[in-house]
Amino acid sequence: MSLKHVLQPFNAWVQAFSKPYTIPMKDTMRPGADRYRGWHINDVEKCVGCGTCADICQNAAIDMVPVKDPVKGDSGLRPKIDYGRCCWCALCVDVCTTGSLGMSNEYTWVEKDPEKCRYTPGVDAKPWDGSEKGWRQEEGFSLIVKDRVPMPMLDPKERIKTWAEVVVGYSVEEARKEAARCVSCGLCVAACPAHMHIPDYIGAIRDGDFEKALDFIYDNNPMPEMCGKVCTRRCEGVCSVGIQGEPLAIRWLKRFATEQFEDFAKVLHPEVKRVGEGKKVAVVGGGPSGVTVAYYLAVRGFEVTIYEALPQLGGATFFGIPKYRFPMPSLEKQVDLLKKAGVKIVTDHRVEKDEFRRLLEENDALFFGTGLMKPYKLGVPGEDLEGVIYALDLLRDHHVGKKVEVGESVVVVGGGNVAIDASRVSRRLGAEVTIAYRRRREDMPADDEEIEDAEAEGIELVTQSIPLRVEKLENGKLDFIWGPAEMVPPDRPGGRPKPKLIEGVENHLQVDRVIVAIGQKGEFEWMPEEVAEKVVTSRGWVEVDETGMTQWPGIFAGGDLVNSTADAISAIADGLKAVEGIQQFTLEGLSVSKS
Amino acid sequence: MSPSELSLLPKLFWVVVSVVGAIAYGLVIGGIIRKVMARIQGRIGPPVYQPYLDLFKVIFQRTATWHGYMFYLGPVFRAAGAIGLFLLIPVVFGDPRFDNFSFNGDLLMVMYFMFFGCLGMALGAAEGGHPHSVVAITRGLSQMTAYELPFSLAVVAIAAQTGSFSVHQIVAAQQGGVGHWFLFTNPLAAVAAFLAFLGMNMYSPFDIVLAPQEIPIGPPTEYNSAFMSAMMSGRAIFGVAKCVLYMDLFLGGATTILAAIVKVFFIYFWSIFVGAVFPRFRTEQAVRFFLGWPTAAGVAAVLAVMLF
Amino acid sequence: MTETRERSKEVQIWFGPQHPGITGNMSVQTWLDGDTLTRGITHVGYLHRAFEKLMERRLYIQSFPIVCRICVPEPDTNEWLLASALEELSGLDREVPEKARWIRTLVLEMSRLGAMLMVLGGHAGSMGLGPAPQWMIALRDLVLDRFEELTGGRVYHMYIVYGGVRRDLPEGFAERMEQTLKTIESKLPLIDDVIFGSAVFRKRAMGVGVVPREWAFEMGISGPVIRAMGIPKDVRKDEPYEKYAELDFDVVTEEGSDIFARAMVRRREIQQSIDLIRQILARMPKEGPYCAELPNMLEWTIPVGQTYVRAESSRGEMGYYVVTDGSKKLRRVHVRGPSYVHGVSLLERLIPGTNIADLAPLMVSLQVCPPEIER
Amino acid sequence: MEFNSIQEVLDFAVRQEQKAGRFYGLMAEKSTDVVARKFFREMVGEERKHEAKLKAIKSGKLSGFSGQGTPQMNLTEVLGEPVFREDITLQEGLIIAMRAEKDAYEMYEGLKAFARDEELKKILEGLAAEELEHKARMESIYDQVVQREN
Repeated sequence: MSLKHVLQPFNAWVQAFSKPYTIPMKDTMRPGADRYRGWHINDVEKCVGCGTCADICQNAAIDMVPVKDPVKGDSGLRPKIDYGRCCWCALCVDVCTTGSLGMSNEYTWVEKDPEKCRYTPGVDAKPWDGSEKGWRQEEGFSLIVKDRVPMPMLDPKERIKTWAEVVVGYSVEEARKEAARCVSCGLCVAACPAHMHIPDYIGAIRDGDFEKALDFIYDNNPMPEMCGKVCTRRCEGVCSVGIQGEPLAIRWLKRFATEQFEDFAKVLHPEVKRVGEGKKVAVVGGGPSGVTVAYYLAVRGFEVTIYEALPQLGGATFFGIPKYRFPMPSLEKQVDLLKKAGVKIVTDHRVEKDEFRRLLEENDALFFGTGLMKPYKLGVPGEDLEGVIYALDLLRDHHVGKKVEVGESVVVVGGGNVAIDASRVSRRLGAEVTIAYRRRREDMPADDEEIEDAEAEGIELVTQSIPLRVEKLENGKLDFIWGPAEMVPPDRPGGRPKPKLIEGVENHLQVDRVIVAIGQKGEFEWMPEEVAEKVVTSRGWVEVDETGMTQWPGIFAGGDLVNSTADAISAIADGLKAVEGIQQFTLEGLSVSKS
Repeated sequence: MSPSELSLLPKLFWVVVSVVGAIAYGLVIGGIIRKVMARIQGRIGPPVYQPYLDLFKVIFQRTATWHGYMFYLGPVFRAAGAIGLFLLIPVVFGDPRFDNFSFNGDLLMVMYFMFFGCLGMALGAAEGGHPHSVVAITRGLSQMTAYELPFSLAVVAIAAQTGSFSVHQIVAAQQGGVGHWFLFTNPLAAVAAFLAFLGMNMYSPFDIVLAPQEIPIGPPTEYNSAFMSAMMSGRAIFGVAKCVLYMDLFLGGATTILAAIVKVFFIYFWSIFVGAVFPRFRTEQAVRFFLGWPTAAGVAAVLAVMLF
Repeated sequence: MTETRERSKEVQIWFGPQHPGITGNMSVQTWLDGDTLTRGITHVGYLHRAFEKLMERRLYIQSFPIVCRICVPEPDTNEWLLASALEELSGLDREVPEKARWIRTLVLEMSRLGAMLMVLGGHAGSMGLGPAPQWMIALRDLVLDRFEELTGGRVYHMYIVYGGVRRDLPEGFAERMEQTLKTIESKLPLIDDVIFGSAVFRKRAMGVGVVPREWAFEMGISGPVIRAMGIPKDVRKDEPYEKYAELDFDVVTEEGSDIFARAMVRRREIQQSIDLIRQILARMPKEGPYCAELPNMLEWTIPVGQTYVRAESSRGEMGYYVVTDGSKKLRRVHVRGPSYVHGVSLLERLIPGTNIADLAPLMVSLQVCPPEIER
Repeated sequence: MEFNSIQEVLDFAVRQEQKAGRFYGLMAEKSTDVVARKFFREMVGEERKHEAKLKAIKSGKLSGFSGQGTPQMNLTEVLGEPVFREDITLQEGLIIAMRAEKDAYEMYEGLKAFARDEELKKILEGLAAEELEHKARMESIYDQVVQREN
């Protein structure tokens, strides 16, 4: 024990005269670091309630609780965080698809009531709401993959020369890579009219089990290859991955799954339940809704017959959709399965009034989904001139193999998918095409992708143009006269803005054909008076209850006639609804609405 | 003025006052020490009145254990020993109010009382049955026997120098200036006694009784509530009493309360000054320490008095 | 009969789990004869959270907030080990950017610094010394401040993740880090005075808790314990990972193999870490990504495989044995922490003949981290 | 035509609505298209509602007209002038209805010029605005039903 070692420690007393390390109690409100992981904040307006945060939370500290009514693409749920479990790892923030979730740099929170330590950030007001600092998502680090695997497509210059499919389709690697981007939030399921099992089949594709994927797909869609190619894909519109990145290519993945198999019957083994044995159902109209009803009733043991006026089933998807989007073999594949499921198919047969009455007698239930087969007219002077044709007629004639002439230049009036299809078909027939649309580009009901494809193919778009009249010129061409429009706000919030004609200006367009595609309507001439009187509304639609049944007990309806969106997937959804309704009606003899 | 000048009742009154004052001051010293300790450790530390808060907190707590009467008498013995010790030493020399019960030969009694408190504590804590208490007590008694030796030698040296075992007379012998203090007139005895004081006050490196890292707090492990408060106030008054004794023995006593307060504080602070910067000795190291240099100094002091 | 009499002399004492001298949430059951321990048994299980099992029920990304809890004072080694094991098995290691590797090395070294500061304080604290441990904790807090601004958390950083790290260095980080290092360095001489220059500390630490050299490899001892025997064993040198191969440092060794030598190794490694952090910050690339492009973490699968990765933590060699089965979850993780060797096998062998007062300093010097034992 | 009192104007308006109602009723009877028929029937009901409203105003139960400032789309001006046939369609029916409302509006606007009394003028203005709103509604329906994709 040397003296040095006895004395040296006394140096410690030096510290007694320096500033202490600790800070007084009143200073404990030291702010956290700029990216401190403190209490959560959530921008509830930005949040869509996808639940990815709850999925990734390894402590299960996050519950998704309902806080508002779901709107489009929003589950109405918001994360509620239990701070008894939270470990402040901030994975929830990093995985957040919208970037709405963040963490404040708040250290302390004192609360007497332990229940309050479970709160919904952004809904339950807290002092740190709106905190500028704290942990946020940052460029360069993402737990989800934001970029989509690009879909190979034909070059626009090439594709206008041919009727070949524009979209080439994913390879197995590409599809599995794309499928692996899914976060399984399920917002798409809610958005899909048919509520297809999207995360499930995407998961099966990701795992490489394509049979299982097809099984999931066929559970509630008997025309998946059609949907995989031409669906309006509302699912992708709400896809949570698409909020900050590109949405999952849900449609292409479905397409991929269906394209893996030549014959669906070989892989699908729907369990035929004999619940409907002995019950007969007639289906009038072989469109998507009719096919849906027929297929799912058939696999439940019902005896189903489809009556179709055209030579092929498929309805609008057969005669309306051009082959470069939806080739015939794809349709035939699906119809084949229908036949193998035991559905009797009568094509080229238009049901008329008396036969309808007879079918009503002979069958336990009747479903009709005859669609919107007739075009609405332009309603302007000169419409009856030769050369003014209707897009529906053009497409139908083209698909059943009739020769169609469009001349060198055409103007297509309308902005829906029908208008785009007619334009692109005309383009492939060799015409210069102009689309005249009354509203703005962003208001067009057609798919964005379709519009872009059309423009890529050299189709000109003239928006805010109101057709005034059509005149015949001396050189045999038509003079399409239109006036410019200004936009006035819609009547109700969320409605379409209205175009209003600016009077006094007239523009002229010389064309060979004016193709009208402003809208379609149903026709009811084939229907017995007494039935039509009961089921048809004053707007030309058919009203059904939640089981798909019309005012006439035993008659069910679906498809474009019934729903307001007029797309194939909604028709399939109608069909699914009617399947349940018909089963209930025929087996239990009652309907929900009447009970 | 002599002690006999006050009749019994006023005397009792002043005794109570001085005991309460000693406890209060002991607690304040405790608070100051905690604050100083905190500063050397780089902390702000608790407020000076923190020991009061602690004391009142434990007073109002209830106990739910039962370890036998002896166990609960432990703190009482300790407090009694401390108070007994305190009452035998004159706090303010020449003031009948704070003269306490000093009498001829009281120094022997003082030595006894210093031991008494610890023994009582030992008996009580052992009754608790907690092995930590037992270990702590064996350690404490070993250390106590060790530091008793230099302390006793120092006391003997001083008694021999004064020719009396009365604290009163020892104080009286030192009056007349700083130079008359035994601290300076008998430095060897002072060294022995002040080194022994380190062990007596049980701060590092001699805190082997409490030794939180080894035998968590030792005897107080099992004590709680009012017993804890008895221990705390006992410790407060014991600390003050020891310092008063040292003051009387080596620093010439005190003639005013203020002088007593200042001197007591500095004597107490001595153990902190050392304790704050050293780790703890092991038991046998502590024993060996006291039997080394301090004892040698004590023996030297006695020899010096004998010889010169 | 004799044995019974021998036994009756013994007092059984539980050291922990609620004990200020224990190095964490474990306990040692000891038998005391006088002041000397005759034997001891390490008991664990007081904070058993089944980390390894938990991970088998979690996605890969969900496992990563778990591993940091295997060692509270030094979580980053665990994060790095799991990340690097899974990167190796998934092939993601080829995509870890240069900058991420530098930041990871920085974080590992910072965490070593923090842990060393704390444990050196523990050395003195376990012997009842007041000031130095408090200063060390305060200095460690300065390191934690840097961690806070870098990783967003003070203690559980959850920062090193598959493919890189979670965030870039904040603006002006290097300057503030340098400031912190300077503060720590300025305090070190005082700490030397109070700990290594203290007569009592030397008396207590020298020649106490000697681990015989022949046990070194027989028991798989690592870290400061083995380096205090004079054996230069350090994973950072023996099998360099991340950027350690490019850094300039020597393995610290001391002779004596007692508590004092181990404390001295730690003291010198504090200086070593400070130097390393300076080197890293000087060579850190300014630009570039800090994390590879990650796959969708909710669905990430890793092909079948198994690997063992190791790293030098402040306590010694940490290793992770990881098995994947091609699914979204880990098949098996085995955490090889130095604490099992040090806190169970070695400690139980060292206890007989130890003074009860030396048990706490001994445990601290072995640097036992109980969660590592009961993963 | 000249009016002397508000009561007279309102009586006239009621008669106009009744006339319109009879007109739609006739068309509903004669048309063969089920949708058009239903639409005309609906229009009969609409006109009855208008009639009731006017009567309520007349008897003082309602204080005034509503529907000022509905944005106009001016569809009526663009579209052709269909005539009634037995197989009239909903589209043509809507155009006819739009035109009828427009005619009514123009009539009240015209009458306003003759009105000397401020009170009368106000009533006629209200009636005109009401008809204009009906027209806008018809146009809205047309826009939603017929021009769904335009």
